[in-house]
Amino acid sequence: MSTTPDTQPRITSVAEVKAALGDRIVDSFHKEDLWLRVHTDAWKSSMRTLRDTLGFHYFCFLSAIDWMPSPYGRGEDDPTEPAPERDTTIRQGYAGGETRMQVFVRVTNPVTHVSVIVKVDVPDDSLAIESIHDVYAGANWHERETHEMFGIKFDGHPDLRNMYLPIDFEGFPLRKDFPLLARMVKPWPGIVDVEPLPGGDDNQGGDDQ
Amino acid sequence: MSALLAEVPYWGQSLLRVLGGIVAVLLPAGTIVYIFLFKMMSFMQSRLGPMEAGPYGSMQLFAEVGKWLQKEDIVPERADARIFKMAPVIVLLSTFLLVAVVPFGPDAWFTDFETGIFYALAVSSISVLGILIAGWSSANKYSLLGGLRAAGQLIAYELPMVLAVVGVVIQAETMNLQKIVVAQNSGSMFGIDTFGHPYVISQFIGFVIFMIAIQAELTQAPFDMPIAESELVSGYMTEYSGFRFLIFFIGEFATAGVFAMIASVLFLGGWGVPFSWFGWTSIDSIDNWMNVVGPLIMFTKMMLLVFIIMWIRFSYPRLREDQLQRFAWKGLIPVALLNIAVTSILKVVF
Amino acid sequence: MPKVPGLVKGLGVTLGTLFNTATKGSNTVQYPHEKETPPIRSRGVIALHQDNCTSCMLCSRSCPDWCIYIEAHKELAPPRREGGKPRQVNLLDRFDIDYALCMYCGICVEVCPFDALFWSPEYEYSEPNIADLLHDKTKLSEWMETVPEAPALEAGADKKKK
Amino acid sequence: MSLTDRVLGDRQQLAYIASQAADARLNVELETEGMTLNIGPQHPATHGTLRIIARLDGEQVVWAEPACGYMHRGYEKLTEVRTYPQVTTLVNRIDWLGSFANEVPFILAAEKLMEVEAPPRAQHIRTILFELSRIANVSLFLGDLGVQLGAITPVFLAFRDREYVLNLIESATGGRFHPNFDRIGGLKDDLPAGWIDETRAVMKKLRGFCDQIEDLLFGNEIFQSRTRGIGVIPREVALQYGLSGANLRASGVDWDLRRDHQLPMAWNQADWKVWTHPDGDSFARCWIRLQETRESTKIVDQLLGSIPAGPVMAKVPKIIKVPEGEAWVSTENPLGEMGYYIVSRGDLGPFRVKIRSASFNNISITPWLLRGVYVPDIVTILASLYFILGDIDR
Repeated sequence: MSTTPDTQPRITSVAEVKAALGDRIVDSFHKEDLWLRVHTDAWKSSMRTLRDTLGFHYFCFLSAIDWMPSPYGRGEDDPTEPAPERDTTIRQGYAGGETRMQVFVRVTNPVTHVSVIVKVDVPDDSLAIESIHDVYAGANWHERETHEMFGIKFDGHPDLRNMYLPIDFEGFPLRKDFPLLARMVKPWPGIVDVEPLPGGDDNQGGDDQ
Repeated sequence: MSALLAEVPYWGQSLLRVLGGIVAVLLPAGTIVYIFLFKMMSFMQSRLGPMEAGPYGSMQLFAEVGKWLQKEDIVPERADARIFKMAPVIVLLSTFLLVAVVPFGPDAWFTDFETGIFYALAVSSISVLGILIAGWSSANKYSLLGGLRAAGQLIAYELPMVLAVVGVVIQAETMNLQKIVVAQNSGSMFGIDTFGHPYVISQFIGFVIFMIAIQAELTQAPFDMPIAESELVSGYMTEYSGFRFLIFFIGEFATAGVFAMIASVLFLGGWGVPFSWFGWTSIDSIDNWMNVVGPLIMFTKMMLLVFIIMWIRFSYPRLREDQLQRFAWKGLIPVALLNIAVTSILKVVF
Repeated sequence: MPKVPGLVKGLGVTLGTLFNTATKGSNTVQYPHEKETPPIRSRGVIALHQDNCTSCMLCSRSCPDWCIYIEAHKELAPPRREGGKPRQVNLLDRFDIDYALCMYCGICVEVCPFDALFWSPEYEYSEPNIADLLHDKTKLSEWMETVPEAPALEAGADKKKK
Repeated sequence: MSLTDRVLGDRQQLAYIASQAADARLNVELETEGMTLNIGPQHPATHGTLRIIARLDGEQVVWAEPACGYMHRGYEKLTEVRTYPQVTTLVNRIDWLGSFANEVPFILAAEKLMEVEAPPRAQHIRTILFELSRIANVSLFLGDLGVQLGAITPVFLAFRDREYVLNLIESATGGRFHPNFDRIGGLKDDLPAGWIDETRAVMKKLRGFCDQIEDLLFGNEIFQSRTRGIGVIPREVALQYGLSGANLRASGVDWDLRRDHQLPMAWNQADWKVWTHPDGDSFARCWIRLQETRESTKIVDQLLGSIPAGPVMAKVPKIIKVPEGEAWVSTENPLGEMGYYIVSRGDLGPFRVKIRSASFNNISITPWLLRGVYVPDIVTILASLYFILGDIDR
């Protein structure tokens, strides 16, 4: 049996992480995992502290969230009807937030297996934050991907070329207001398509199933 | 063959020789492809191989040839068209030139060069030219890399091959392939002449070096980095299609056959059986039926050697370019030189 | 025992396989001549039991690929009990599955509340023309013949499950 | 960094500088220039459509840059328009060789948000199927490795024995490659009768296969000379790039999420070993995978004997709405750490899913790793890093 319980260090380290980052943390949330939100200005320095002081050497991923709900829903609207009103108020998740876009990253301490998810607000006007590719080398590609998918700029990143999409692609596919064409080109076959009885008799008769 | 064909006019002799040469090249090539490439490889990989064309897929090769002949002969736009088209022919040509000196029986031979083995080693390097031309003229980076690798490799392995042969030549005291065969079959080991004296025993190191060098000359795994389908996508052959690819393909296996023949002549006693079995004393006293049985014996020995070549090919991964060169220059060549030295000393002593 | 060089061992493996194939036969199946039977649960093709379908659209809605097309009209059917009111039933006009789009997830079969859709392990229905992969209700009903019984479950399984 | 790491790092640095200098010198003297070699998108070594742009000086790589995206399917966007049950069938196709393993972390993350847990029997069967898909995936790697290095036979042996595993997966789930068998709260169905005995027999065959591959490939001196010391990734670099799975363990990091995470799965009920290797080279990576395949067969064997009786489905509503919240679950997939970050808004479908696939991180190290190596080593390194294109591009 080679199981090492890891619940223990997870809990003890929360205080440690918070202490090390100090007032760079705006908000935090703890439920099995630890979510932190740091100041945009302190983004890179917090990551550096996490790596150097707290030993979070393992870079798991970096990505972003667009907190604005999609105006298109799941693309299941009847094209003949007017589009339904959808609530598009921005509501952030764990550890709060102030902007529509948030970048989040997950790093792990490979010795204690403690992980944190660090979120940072991306200013709505500039849509740019510092690049952390020189803190975590693996962030290089993740930032490229995030740039391509969300249009978030990473200052100091050496090479923000597109990874997936053609060079001349317009738009940022993972933003919620980017329509998913596959769901636009044809109507949803699930729209009820049962012709009523010629007489318009709508009572359900003996249909006892 | 000269004795058999004494009454045939010269043009007839030449025609028969050409036909014989084609048979001697294509028949082993076809057999090797079917038995080893189609069937043995499949069986080693726990599958059956081609089964549809003919009984047990025996006509598969004809189907393949038909397919290749139908295909378009594509020449890349930026290729050097004339020499691009020439390259496969040069490769196959060297095989045909090579088979010319191989003896198949006491009288069944095409030409009887006094310096047969010297000639064979010389013409075998013509194929390098063909491969280099193919790699260069394809105007493809993979082909170029493949061609250059092939050139480096073939030249590097020519040397150990030559040096391995030198040992045989010293022992047989001749460069004539026919006489080498006779010397092996009429010789004796430690006074026992039941087995003749195949040089595979006294020249075992030479034999191993020769087989390794053949493996490399044929660019078979583990020496197949000029072709290297998983990195160079068939190297110098990448741009070839249709019947030009077919020629390369035939050339590959025909050369395997011919090299195996030469190896069996040099080390396994060629077409012969130990002369003591039938009480023959010299090449002139051999019965005429050996001209029919001899080629069959030769063919069997060739198949045995090709089996080893192919077995290794299907089992081993490939070496890297620099490892291969290091192996040739630092491993094979010193050993071959040492082998020559020891052989010549022993030759003088005994 | 001295260590056998890896090069020799490798040759042994290939030669061993050669003999195994020659004596015990190969692991390949000569497909058009002999066929393997796919497992019972194999998701080959979806069969439609038309009588059970009430065109409730559940399958069509839960299809991630939007590849099920259903059209129906309402009709009056004779009452189930003597003297009852005539029933109003949905009659299928169209039930198409586009196998060019389908990704064989089986969600439609699972959500169907009336047991109208079944998996059949049949797999030989490739078409030279992609449009022919749109199977209509007649074709889907024909697959019903090939639907096998559900397999027995392994020991310890909860018997209550259907 | 330890001493050896620094030496190897220097070796690469020197090779890089040397190649740069050679390039410059040649440019001046012979007016030649280096060559840019496009490896891929269609190339046998990339098993998929990865393109590597390599700048060569002779046969030495001056720099190399992978260009991916030829298989980008936009799964993160697609999940946003799908319901939770529909997502599982989608994520099957991320790493298509070990597809069942892709479903598990997603389902676990959704279960975490819903605060349900699969019954023990379902957990056991999940773990068994998870390990079977690991075997199916890695056994193909072991064969494919041979092809990349020029040995043609191993891949056929791998296909032969993987077939048994795929048959098992198919007879249990109905899908060979895309099982879609995992459900929030358990499994779609129980195992068919006779499956356990069949699995035991297959596991025995698989162990035989591992021995065969070890004899045919790993013990081969040529193979060793091709892989040892090639593409060395020091521990620190591996962590920084977020390498995971066998690639990370080959660099000496004792890290296996099956052991280190407390997940509602049955791994901790079996006795098995996490293999690590100190070398960090291509051979280490391949060797770790071979050992892991053996460990997996052991895990399966042990778990087969201890499947508890009971239902395979917890009580979950018929229409699944996942409560609002965020959850991250990752598991040790055949390729490495695969995780899903699910943001839910209490809807039928997820609000945002971040798919952290192992290959994306694993391949992001290549620009660093390929500097100064030779062309044949590109193939070795790519093969030993083991990526699946669907897993890079998602």
